[in-house]
Amino acid sequence: MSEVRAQTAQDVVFLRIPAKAEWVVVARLALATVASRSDFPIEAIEDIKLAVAEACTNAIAQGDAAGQIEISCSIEQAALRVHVRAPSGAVAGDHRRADGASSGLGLFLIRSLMDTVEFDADASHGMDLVMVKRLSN
Amino acid sequence: MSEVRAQTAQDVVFLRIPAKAEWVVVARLALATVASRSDFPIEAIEDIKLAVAEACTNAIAQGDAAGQIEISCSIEQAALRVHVRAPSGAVAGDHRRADGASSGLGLFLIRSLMDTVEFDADASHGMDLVMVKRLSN
Amino acid sequence: MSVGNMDIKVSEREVGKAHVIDVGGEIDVYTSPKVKDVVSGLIDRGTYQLVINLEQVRYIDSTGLGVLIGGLKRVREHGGTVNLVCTNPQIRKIFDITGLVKIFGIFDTEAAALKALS
Amino acid sequence: MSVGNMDIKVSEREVGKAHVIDVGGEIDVYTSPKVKDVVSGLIDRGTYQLVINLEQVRYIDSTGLGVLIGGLKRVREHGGTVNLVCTNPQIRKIFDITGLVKIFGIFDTEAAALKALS
Ligand SMILES: Nc1ncnc2c1ncn2[C@@H]1O[C@H](COP(=O)(O)OP(=O)(O)O)[C@@H](O)[C@H]1O
Ligand SMILES: Nc1ncnc2c1ncn2[C@@H]1O[C@H](COP(=O)(O)OP(=O)(O)O)[C@@H](O)[C@H]1O
Repeated sequence: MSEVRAQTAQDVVFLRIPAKAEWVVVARLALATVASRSDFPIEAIEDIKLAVAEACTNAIAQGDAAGQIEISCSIEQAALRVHVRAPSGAVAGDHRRADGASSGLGLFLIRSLMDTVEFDADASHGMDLVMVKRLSN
Repeated sequence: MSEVRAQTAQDVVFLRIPAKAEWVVVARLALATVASRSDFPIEAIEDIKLAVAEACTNAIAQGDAAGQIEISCSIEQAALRVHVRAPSGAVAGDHRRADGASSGLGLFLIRSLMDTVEFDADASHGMDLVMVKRLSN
Repeated sequence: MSVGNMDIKVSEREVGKAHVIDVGGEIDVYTSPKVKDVVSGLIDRGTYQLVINLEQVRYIDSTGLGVLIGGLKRVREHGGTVNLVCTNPQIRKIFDITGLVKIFGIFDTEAAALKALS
Repeated sequence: MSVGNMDIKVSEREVGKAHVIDVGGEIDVYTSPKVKDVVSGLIDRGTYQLVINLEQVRYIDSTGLGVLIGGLKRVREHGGTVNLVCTNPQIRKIFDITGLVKIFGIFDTEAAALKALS
């Protein structure tokens, strides 16, 4: 039983921060530490840092100030998969801040810095972003 | 409604890491960042870093390698309250490593560095540690 | 593993007809309003020849770039310029990726950035 | 906010009849086995006069202290000594709190730590 678990289990680091500008640094640095422990070179660590921060910034711009941002980082064979979610459960779609429709520059940076990016944002479900950085490139 | 929430809501940063030595650095650094953003002086930040690391090390020594460590950090008026849990759900009490009964030195350091500490460890529930560091001392 | 000083440092000084804004630390969604305050303050007081010295900046995100872009747009309305001093390769890379290298004058030294203003 | 090099550095060198172990970085539950390997290796080869230079160590936890204590216990069985070089106030505080200042010779300079061996 424990052997089966050891084979299938993947290391996952999960972080939840309040959707406020002051806590983005915690996500940025935690992910940088995970990447550093996963043997990513310094340039890739910087890329991951910025991509995670941009995802959080995007969630903050779109979201509800009482909300939370959930970041799940799976450590795979030679890649980090980072899932950033900002559920907009507590606030109805039409109450969201109109000025934060989407940060073109932030998303552009994420797409430039990471190897694959899937982005989904809609008023009823909040933001959902999955991005992968591979070790070899 | 949202005003009531703003009054009662407290900022909480939550982190879950695999109960493995290599990820303790993530907890240590994440908590140091939270403390730094909460205006703790550098010496208190170092104290919090070490106390959180000792709590994780204790959980790893006692626990199940496939387990997780959950760290919840509440940012209060002039204090950080850190709750470290390592549920031992998957492993029966008598399967736990006997050599990790309790790290005297680690717990001693936690008690020395933090202002209040409540520690609870038993075979059926795993480890549960709540510690508070106040801003003014 | 060390936690650096997370507070940003922003200050300004007059150099001839120009103003230099020195920024140090990390420009992110939390700290970029502090940079914006200084940039906007200078422009509000009629200063349109600016050098922003980013040599001590270790990190910049899209909100920080937004502050720089916003400053540039405002000074250009008055025939002014914003030149940047930036040597950090990671930050230069961000200016490259976003194409902002084509919009800002980016220099290795403050002297070169000042000289290019006039 | 910067992420330093998380890999620990441990090396050793002979100085007269003693050996100096240089440690740099952070000694925690993940890295302390690397320190233990070097300390144990020396003791296994019959070296009982040790100076462990912690000047470049920014952080130490109870597992790191355990490695030092374990080394001291082993060399003492052979009439040996472990002296430490430590200037970092945060780390000296940990030695104070735990009472380990009374068990180890702790010195500000390597020269003093070496001199106190004989
Ligand atoms: N590469 C670029 N070159 C010039 N201007 C840009 C560039 N990228 C973004 N901008 C401008 O910077 C400002 C902020 O951009 P962006 O972050 O995409 O929008 P938002 O503020 O809606 O998130 C906008 O005025 C935009 O036109
Ligand atoms: N202040 C101290 N002075 C001397 N020896 C100590 C001190 N604290 C702990 N030790 C010794 O260091 C070793 C490790 O201590 P500790 O971490 O408490 O135990 P454990 O390895 O069970 O977690 C033990 O041999 C203990 O006797």
